[in-house]
Amino acid sequence: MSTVARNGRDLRLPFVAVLAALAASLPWLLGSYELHAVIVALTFLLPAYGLNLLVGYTGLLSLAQAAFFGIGAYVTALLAIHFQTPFIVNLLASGLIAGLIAFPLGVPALRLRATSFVMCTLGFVIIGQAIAKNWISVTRGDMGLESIPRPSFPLGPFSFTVSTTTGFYYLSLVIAAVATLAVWLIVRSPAGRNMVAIRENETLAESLGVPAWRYKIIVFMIGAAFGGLGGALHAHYLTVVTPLTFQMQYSTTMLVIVLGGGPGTISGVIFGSFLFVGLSEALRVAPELRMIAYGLCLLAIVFRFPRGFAPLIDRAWRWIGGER
Amino acid sequence: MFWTLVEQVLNGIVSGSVYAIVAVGMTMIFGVLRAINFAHGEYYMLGAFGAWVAVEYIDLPYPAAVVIGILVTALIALAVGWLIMQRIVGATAETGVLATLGVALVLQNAVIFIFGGSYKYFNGGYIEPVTIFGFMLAEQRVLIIIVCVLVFLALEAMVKLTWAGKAMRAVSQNPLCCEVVGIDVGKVVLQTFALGACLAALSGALTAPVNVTVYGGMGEIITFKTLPIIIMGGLGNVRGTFFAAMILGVAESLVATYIGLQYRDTVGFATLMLVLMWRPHGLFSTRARF
Amino acid sequence: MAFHIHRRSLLAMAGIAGAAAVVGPARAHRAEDGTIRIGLVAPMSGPNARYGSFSLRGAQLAAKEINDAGGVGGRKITIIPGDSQGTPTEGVSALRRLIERDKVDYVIGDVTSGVTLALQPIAEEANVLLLNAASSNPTITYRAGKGGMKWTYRNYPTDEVRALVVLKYAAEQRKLTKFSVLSVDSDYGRGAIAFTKKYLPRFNASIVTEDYYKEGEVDFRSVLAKIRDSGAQGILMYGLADTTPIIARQMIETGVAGKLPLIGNGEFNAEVTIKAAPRALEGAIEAAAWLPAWDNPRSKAFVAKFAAEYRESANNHAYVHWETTHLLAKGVAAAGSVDRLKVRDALSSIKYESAMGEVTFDDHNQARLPMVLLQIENGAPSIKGAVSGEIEYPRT
Amino acid sequence: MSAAPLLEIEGLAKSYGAVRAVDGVSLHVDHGEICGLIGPNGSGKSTFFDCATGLSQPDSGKVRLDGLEITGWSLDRIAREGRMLRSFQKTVVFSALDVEENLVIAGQMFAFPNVASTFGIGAAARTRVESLRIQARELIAAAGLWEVRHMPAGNLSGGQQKLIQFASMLMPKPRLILLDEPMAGINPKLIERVMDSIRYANRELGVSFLVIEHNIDVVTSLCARIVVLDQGRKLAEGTPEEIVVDQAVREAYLGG
Repeated sequence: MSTVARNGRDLRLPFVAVLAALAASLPWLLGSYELHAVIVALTFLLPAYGLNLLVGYTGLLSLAQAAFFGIGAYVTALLAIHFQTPFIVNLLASGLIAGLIAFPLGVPALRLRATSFVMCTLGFVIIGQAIAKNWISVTRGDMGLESIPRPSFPLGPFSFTVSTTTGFYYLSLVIAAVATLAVWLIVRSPAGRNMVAIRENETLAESLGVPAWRYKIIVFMIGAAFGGLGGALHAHYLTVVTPLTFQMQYSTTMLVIVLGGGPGTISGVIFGSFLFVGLSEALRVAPELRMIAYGLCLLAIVFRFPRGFAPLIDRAWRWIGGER
Repeated sequence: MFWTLVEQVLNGIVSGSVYAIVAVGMTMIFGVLRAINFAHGEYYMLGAFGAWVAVEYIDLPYPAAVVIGILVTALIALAVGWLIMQRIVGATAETGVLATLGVALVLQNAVIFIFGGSYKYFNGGYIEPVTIFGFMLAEQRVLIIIVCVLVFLALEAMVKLTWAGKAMRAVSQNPLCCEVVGIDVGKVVLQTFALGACLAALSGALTAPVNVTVYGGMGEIITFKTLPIIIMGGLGNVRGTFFAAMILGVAESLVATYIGLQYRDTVGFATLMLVLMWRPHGLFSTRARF
Repeated sequence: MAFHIHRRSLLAMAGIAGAAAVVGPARAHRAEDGTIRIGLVAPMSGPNARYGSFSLRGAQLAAKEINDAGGVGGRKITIIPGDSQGTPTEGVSALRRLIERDKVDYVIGDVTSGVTLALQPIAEEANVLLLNAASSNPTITYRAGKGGMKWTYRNYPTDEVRALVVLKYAAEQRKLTKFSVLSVDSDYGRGAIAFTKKYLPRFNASIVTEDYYKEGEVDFRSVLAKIRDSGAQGILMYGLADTTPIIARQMIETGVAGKLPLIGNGEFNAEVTIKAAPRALEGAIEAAAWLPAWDNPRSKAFVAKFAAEYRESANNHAYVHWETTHLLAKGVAAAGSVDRLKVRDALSSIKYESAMGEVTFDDHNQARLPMVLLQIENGAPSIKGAVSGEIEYPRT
Repeated sequence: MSAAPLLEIEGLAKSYGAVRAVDGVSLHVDHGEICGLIGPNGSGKSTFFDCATGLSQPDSGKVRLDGLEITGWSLDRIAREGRMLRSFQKTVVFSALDVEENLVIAGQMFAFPNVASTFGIGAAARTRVESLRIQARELIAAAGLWEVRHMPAGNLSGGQQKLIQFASMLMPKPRLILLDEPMAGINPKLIERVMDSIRYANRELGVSFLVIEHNIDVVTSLCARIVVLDQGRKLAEGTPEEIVVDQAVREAYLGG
């Protein structure tokens, strides 16, 4: 990289070390409310990652994330309550089942063009809520499923249960870190490159042998699986699941995180998740004006940073790296 | 049995008329902007609220209140259109989604902030029932059906006969060419947007008497009802939207009768999905815009 | 090189500033000005704000009254709102902030049961009193008090007693045995009907059609036409206050009014509702925990004050939050301390004189609330009896 | 060399509503051949291309590739399994991606056996991509694009984009490339370079071509055999010399 103008030593490694140390020591730095907000941000990060694979990498705008979030939450709740399965099983089963359910939904939906596809995915949330409300024998309808146990890990003599906010923070952090690694591997793989090709120009990609349709359905399923994981984590955290989990508001929150943060990048979505959850919490200082201010911030971000914060993060990263 | 069916179809047409007036504005806005307007229901809410303020605070008679509701909405829509919607022209779909979501949040919660979030009772309108062909319905509903038909006739005439209408049609077909031939796209977008918002406001002000209560958050449900209609109607297609709204109204009515009211809100999206599986581009052509 | 150092120190500064920013407020202590801080978790923005708004105004009115009368043992009361938007996630965030940042002493909330269920464990963990005033999900008290969650109290009727009383009156006094259900699609509407079904055989009654409407629904013509032709003798409706006038008006439109009475709960007795559709509400039967027309000076004063203060008429949500705030203040006064544990114990043994009668809490921290059974006669509510009953808790 | 022609199309027909865009056209491309396809605007060349390559499906007719029937296959399957690629007139590159990425993407589906394996993250997958990258760099250097290899392809000139597109299509080591107006809208100086590239690929890499082109000088200089379409039908077929003097062809161009 001799061509790059340098202005100092590469501080990326120390910077990451500081970040990691900060992440590890957060429970000592923050009160439980702030830590809770961080947990929410980490939880929403999972479905946001899934959505990012869809909209940011493959170019499919979807509002279905809340549906898969809800499916994941119900799967984990039902397993935990009826079969007392360990947390890790619930988590993986939620992701898997959400991913599998995405297949029959995705096959007809993905045939549609952009706007119709968006509406179709919106329908999944609304119909999902109707099912949660009316399939009473399984979901208990509006009564909801409560007392979902805290995550526990039966590891022989080392079994432990995560019950405190701090414990949950570390659990979310580990899950989010694993998810980040998984997403990173996906987008760095040849498949990730093909996804970007489909986003950029589907016909051109197909003319080069890329089976766009298969990729789209696979990415839709992966995205749903991430949504399911997030729902499962959230259900164990809140300990209740009600039809309210199938809520448009969750879908739009995730969309705001991805599109506002920086679609097609991992750092942008992480930033977006903390930014928008943080913004929503910070604005609680003025309860009456909160959502008005949130809407105005959203508008400002859309027009000031139309491509999200990814370019900004990229510049900061290079600057820390010592490039001019 | 047969008369039940006839009555339920009529009920469907009544609610379809309400949807149609809101949806046609949204579909026209989509035509020129290529953006789904997630804030469209908020203009319906503004229309109803404007009328409520006129009745409650200024003691105006109902017809004047309707006019006030539309005027207030028009002013707000012009401001929003000038500040925000014009910037969406040519931007990505993502920008449109985020921006309109932001507008929805601001409008909805601004009304809640100013008037309080509680529901208000709407006094006014023509709510006495009349009997037509053996069916009873409120006079106001008859009015809604008539207004709906008039609105669609007027729109058809406008896009065919007036210069402004032709410009709208042109922009919805190809904004780039319009720039070339000297049509001010920004102006057309603003006009169309304001017109669409006013139609939503008209629907809101007209239905307020039969819906009795109005509140700041009432727009959202309308937005979600309208979305499947404009897709089924063929995005940007005025006539298609009319029929799609009627189909949805009737389908909802029949589902409420024969299956259960609790499934009513899923009807729109379920119908939409079935229709799209059968015809991926909607029931009506998207080419025949306006 | 100068820039290099500058850059590094900038990074360090940013790090410290960031840490300080997050640590600072968390370590801040509440101002010891002696006020009693009550958090109120309710939906205050978005579509559900139409319920939260009444709650907040009710609670604030109560706080104002208490403060004007000199406060509780000389201490003033402040209501600190926390917006839940009607979603569990936001509700939990709001509650945690109230506890952690705003250092509230007690919390009242939420309206939505799904949110309240999520709030319970948080309150339990933080040892903060959570006094619910408007959620109907029976699980909330099944698992409160003896059920395990010591810090949850509910000053809101359970629908079991209500459902039984209403059904009994309709069947025995009005000889109605065939019903159509038109309730709100929530734990309240569905729960009340579930309890009703439990008691149907006792009165040889049956349900002929069953429909639930979504919150915010405005079109009932289809379902009312179906009910009209179904052979039902009455409409079982456990609904929302803002929807009752809509349904009532459409009952007139569809020719149901005057033939099938509304039976259940949903502020059938409110003046505005009756005024909207007098013909539809004539003969309606309702079991209400409160009614604006209740002949009690305290209640009358509340209605008048609320209307004067906010330019709108009080509804049930406003009343229960108003009354619950007063109840909580009485609890604090009885405890003689703001200490949460003492106040909790005081609530468990309180005998509170509400506008409707005496309120006490059972061992599940569920209020035994007086309710009245009323019937709309000649456009005005006519009281048919007082109701009170013990709840049958499921054996666990 | 096998007996069957490389590409054999029989009686291809496609209508849009009442318009018969392609009306029973038969055509073949031999192994190692550069075949030209010309015709006036609206003669159905592009529709013919789209139907032959799976972008749209013909109403009737058969498409065979080296004896194997591929009628009804999708665009990506024909490219992947038939190693028959096509270019587009308008969209030629992934504009947001750099030149090297463009070429790597073009090679991926041929280096990996299936979709699942492209999600691979192991050493094997990395090796495959690395060898694609090496191949891409060679082609980039050969195309004279070395200096701009890390620039977004969309920032380059139209001619350079055509070169990238052409290099991309060479990544999978194709048997047959269908070029849709490769010279349209590019600098006359570059025309020679593109023609050289086509000849080079034909001679050294053994790629056969079917070329739609308006520039008659290019076609006559490149192709040994030319097929002329008019109003969806085949009008003439022959060597460049025959076609240039063909009366029907002259009438179609001048009179049409």
